[in-house]
Amino acid sequence: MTFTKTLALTALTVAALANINAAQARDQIRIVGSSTVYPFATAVAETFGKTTEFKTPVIESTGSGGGLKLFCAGEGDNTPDITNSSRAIKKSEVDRCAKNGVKNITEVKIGYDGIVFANSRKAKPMTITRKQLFLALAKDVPAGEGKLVANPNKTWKDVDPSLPDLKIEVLGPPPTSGTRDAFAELALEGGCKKFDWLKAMKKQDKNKYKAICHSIREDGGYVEAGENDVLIIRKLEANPKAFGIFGYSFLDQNGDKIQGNLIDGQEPTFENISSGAYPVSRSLYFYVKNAHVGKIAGIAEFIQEFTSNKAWGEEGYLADKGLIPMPMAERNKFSEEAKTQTNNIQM
Amino acid sequence: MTDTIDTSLSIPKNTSEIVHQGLKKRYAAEKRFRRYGVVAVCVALLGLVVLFSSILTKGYTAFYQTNIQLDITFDESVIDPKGTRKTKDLSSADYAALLKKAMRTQFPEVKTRRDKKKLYNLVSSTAVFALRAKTMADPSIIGQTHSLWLTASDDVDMLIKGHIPRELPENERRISNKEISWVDQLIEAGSLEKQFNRQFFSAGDSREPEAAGIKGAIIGSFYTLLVTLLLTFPTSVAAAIYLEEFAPKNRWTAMIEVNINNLAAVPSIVFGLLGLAIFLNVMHLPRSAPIVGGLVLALMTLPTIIIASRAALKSVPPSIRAAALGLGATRMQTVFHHVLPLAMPGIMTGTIIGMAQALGETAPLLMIGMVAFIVDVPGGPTDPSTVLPVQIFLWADAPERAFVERTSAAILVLLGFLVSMNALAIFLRKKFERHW
Amino acid sequence: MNTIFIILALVAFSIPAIVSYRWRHSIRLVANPKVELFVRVLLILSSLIAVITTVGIVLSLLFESIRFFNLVSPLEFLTSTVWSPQTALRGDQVGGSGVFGSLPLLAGTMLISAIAMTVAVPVGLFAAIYLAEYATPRFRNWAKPALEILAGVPTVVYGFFAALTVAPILRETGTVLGLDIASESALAAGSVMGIMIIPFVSSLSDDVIRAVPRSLRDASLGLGATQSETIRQVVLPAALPGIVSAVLLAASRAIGETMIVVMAAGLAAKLTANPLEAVTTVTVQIVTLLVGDQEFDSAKTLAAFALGLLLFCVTLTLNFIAFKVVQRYREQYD
Amino acid sequence: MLAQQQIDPSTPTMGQNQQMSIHLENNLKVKVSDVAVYYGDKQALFGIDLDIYKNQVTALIGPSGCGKSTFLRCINRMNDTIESCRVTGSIEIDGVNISDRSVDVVELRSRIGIVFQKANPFPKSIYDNVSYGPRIHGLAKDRQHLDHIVESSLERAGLWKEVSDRLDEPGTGLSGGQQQRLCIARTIAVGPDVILMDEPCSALDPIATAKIEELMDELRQNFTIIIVTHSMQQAARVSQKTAFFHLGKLVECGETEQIFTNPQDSRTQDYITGRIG
Repeated sequence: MTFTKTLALTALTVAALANINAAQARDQIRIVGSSTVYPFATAVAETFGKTTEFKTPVIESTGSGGGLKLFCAGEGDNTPDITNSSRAIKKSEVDRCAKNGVKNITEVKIGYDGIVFANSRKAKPMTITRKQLFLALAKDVPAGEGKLVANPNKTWKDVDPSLPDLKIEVLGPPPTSGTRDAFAELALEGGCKKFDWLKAMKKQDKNKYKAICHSIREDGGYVEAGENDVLIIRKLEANPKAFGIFGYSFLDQNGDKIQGNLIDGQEPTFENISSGAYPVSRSLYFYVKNAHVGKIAGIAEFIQEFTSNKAWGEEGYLADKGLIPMPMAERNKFSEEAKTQTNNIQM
Repeated sequence: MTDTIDTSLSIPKNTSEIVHQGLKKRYAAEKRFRRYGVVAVCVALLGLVVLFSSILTKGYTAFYQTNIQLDITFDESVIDPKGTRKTKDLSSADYAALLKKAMRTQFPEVKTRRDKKKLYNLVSSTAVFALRAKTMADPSIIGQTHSLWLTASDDVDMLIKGHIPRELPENERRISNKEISWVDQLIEAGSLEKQFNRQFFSAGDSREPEAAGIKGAIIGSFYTLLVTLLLTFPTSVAAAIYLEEFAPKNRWTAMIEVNINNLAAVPSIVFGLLGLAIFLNVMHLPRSAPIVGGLVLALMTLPTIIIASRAALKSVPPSIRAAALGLGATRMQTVFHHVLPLAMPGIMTGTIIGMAQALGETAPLLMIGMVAFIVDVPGGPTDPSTVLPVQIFLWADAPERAFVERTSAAILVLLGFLVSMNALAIFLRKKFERHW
Repeated sequence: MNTIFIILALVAFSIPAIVSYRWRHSIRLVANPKVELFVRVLLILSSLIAVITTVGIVLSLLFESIRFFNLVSPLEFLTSTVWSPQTALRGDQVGGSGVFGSLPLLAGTMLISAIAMTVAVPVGLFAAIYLAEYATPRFRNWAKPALEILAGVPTVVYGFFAALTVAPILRETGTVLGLDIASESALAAGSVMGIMIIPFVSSLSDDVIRAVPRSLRDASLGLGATQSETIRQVVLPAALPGIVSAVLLAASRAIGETMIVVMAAGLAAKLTANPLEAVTTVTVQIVTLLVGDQEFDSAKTLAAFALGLLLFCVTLTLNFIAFKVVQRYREQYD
Repeated sequence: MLAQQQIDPSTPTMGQNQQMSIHLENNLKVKVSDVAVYYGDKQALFGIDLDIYKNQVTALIGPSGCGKSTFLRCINRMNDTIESCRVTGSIEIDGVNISDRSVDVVELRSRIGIVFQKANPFPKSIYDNVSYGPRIHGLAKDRQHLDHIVESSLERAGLWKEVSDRLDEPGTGLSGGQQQRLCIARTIAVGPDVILMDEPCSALDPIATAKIEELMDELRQNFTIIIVTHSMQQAARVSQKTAFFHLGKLVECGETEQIFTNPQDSRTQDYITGRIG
């Protein structure tokens, strides 16, 4: 009867619907990770998509920490193939990956990024040292030998009389961000080390040393402005009294609105960062899940595009986006290792 | 009789006088009150006007794009030195070299490396893709010289459109004096023009604002709404029919009703949380896919359409039901043969309005990963894609100045869709409006 | 699988055509009890979907929230005045202490909603009064849909408008007046949100004002009251329950609104009543906690669900009250 | 529009009326000449001429839809509230043409009260219902005075005894007849000269009707009353003058007794004998 037919048809459609979930292999690369690497990765992805027969990779900006978390959740279609990171993968993350069955990861370093301490062009530039930054932004600051107090500094002048009498208001990324990690490591720890007793502590109690040197104040002087660096720039533009912490590429893109301040006497310029003179600069990476190479179409070709000279070279389009290229020799090394997937992270 | 009234209980005797004295004040109050009303309506309408005009003035320029005309020589020695004409070779050829050469020919006086780099940057970095596509489509072009209009870079575009004022000091402007002089030369030669921005409607997202388009987002929105419609329309009409025509009036149906009303007022982001927790984390449906977005939006629009459908069913007079039942039709037949067809226009109107609401929704889709950078136009509801409002959200956050204009233009397109959907709903209502 | 879907879609869309064709051309429309039963069951199931959705929402929120409350005490969540979700994400990372007090978020939400309501309630109410009582039918027919457009504009558009147009204007004005207005001030987000919810107040109020029986107006006018006296002393008190519920619904809309605040409000949780400062809201935090880091095990992401639950409860309560008020109002006039 | 026209101080107000409670047949209160009413393009009333005298009850009768309610509503310009309604001709009250734009409706309505067909107490307490008029017009000097006004109005409307102990209860809680008397009390409280009644008993049972009719007779001492009724018996019982309307025209007007016993027009005859209606 018609009714039975209808029923059968319904059953069929339901079965078909259920089938949708039984996924075929993905034909599109999925990338997650750092918001600092995001502009570079998207630029490569777009070029890759438009100049090859492969689909354009899908990229989500999740922050380095979030990206590595998703990346290390396991292998398979529902996990990303590549994660961008604005810092090297940490031991704990490697362990987590291994625990979830992600045992084979290739690390590719793509270049450098300086972390700038910037403010609005409408305001006066400020010259600052890493030690001053530490004193202004750390959660606890040393008060004499071996003693710590909760950061009492309210204005820059409190930190150092040579600095202006302005409320300390620094907009920076949250702890999920690689930029934040790098800033803590390079700038704060750099300043922290200037205190001899703290430097000495490093050898005795590394964890405590890190806890002191990397903790950022939570009493309002440091404002977590989210992963979105663009937002920080907009806020700085609007509030000339505030300072912001973000990657050099954003300074490069917005040089008409904001200015990078000198840290330890060094100006955040392309040349200074590239040469290593600017103290707060870091390497940028992406990580590839080796097990996905060959399964998901185009990963090898994508890596090749990323590591080609027309992308990450001195004249490449990534340099236009603000990436600071590695020297030729280093580029060749990473490019080769990426191709052969030999730069595996030790599990 | 008069003496039965207690004279100490006075009724106003000189009403007229007192009223007359108070009139001026009362009319002043009346006028004031009325003025508040006028002001309120004006404020609300002003809000509307300011909103629309600010977006319109920011966005209309995006429908035009600055293009540069260049004489490109498709030099065989550059593109296909081996002369194979094979797709593989053509695919990976250095088309940028063609462009650079054309630029150098146009501006022979530019010599230094730095200046040359700046010069090349006048044309969008995506123009290369256009040259590649052209060559791949018709390899016979190799060896010929063609005068082509190529997309200018966003900085040039912004300069031409006046978003980068020429009066700014050079160090505060993203485009140098030298570059401006080249642009002026091009304008003089008639090879720099604002033309209709076809790419905006035919391309997917891009990192380069001048190449970014909304096609991917529109198709993504289309698939998402398709999924929403397929899921929500039958279920909500069925639910409305049950509740309005069949359900006994008891505590259970009352609970369902209260439930539907409450669901209609649940913040949309909560539906996003539901989608994340259940569709992604429990059911493992693909991230960033219209199918998940559609599911979430279907649940969200369900109450809207149920409520509208019930109202439409309710408006069918009982006499129609009585007539059918009187002829011996079953209740089911009565409903499906008579009541439902008559209620259909109302249901359609409600559905369109619900769909319009779903089209503009952003927050729940952020929760299910539809905020990725997706260039390719999705081919179906399981491909990763974004939707128009999320694309707007993404562009609103992009650093490039030119994206402000694109964002506004995308908003205009979105509003265009919404207005036409609502106009359709009004049209349907007007056309099929029945007075019983 | 996309092809399967498209075929399914085509089938689904052709069903009504097939059915109506059959209905028009077949000569027998005899009822089939089996079909009727089947259809009836389908209808009942459909009406249960709304209930299932609600249960799904509650369960998914509750389930994750319980896991969150295993890590963070509910007492802290509800009473602590500090919101600083900086728990370390990895063992070797030194994050902040991670304090999850929802009060500053609620306070921020309330501040922005209050600003929105200060804009929307007077404007919406007076607009409703004007349209219902004073305006000519022609103006009304034109202005009411125009106002309703405001409710149909996607919130992401308002967010863009607030962040790029209103906030800078406010800031500039502040500078001229010598006020320090944050670029993510609660005022910018709140006032734009206020514009958005004007029609929620005005449309519903307009309906209830018009539902006040004409006889009451006649009675008052017949006594010599002016129109505004009639409105203030007779019409509005009679319509009050409806207006109250309109306002409550608008408030619940404001509290649950996400995109405007995500784009125009701040991220720093602050306990302040100063509308010129930047505050953050519950919805902003949900988005920030979830967009970017979707793993399901840290207190941070779980906190988003706890916040979602909180939001759900608050709006549900408001809706429930509004619903009850309207119900009593209906009883009075039906 | 503010009333520019000065109220003639010689205008007899309530108090004076009370003093001269003697019937003066030639004491003309309302003079209606050539009034026509249009609703949009449709004409509802045609050239009405009618004189209404003080301290009398004038009944307007006629079949439904004949325009008697429309006419009644012209007298205190309630028709102003209907968008499409247009009134021509003149209605003079105490010699002043109230259709004149310079006449203020608020002031006019404070002098010409109206009671509607269906009792329409405000959803407020009994006290608030009665005190509403005096309060908006600012008639009471103080709280005590207001209490007095309320009490005496309720007293006059014959409701005081029934409600004196529950003034705080909502007026909507009273029975139909009580509600209508409350509305009358509300109207009296302003202290008008003329009370218009638009089929005040049509929704009431015979006992309540009887009470209101009794009340009207009492009120006649102090007010000029114009009542629209569809009941000829009622008109015969309560009124001194009767006007018969038919199809928007005033057919005949005269002493009630004369109209009912010796109508001049055949249509009146037909109506009172039940042949049309």
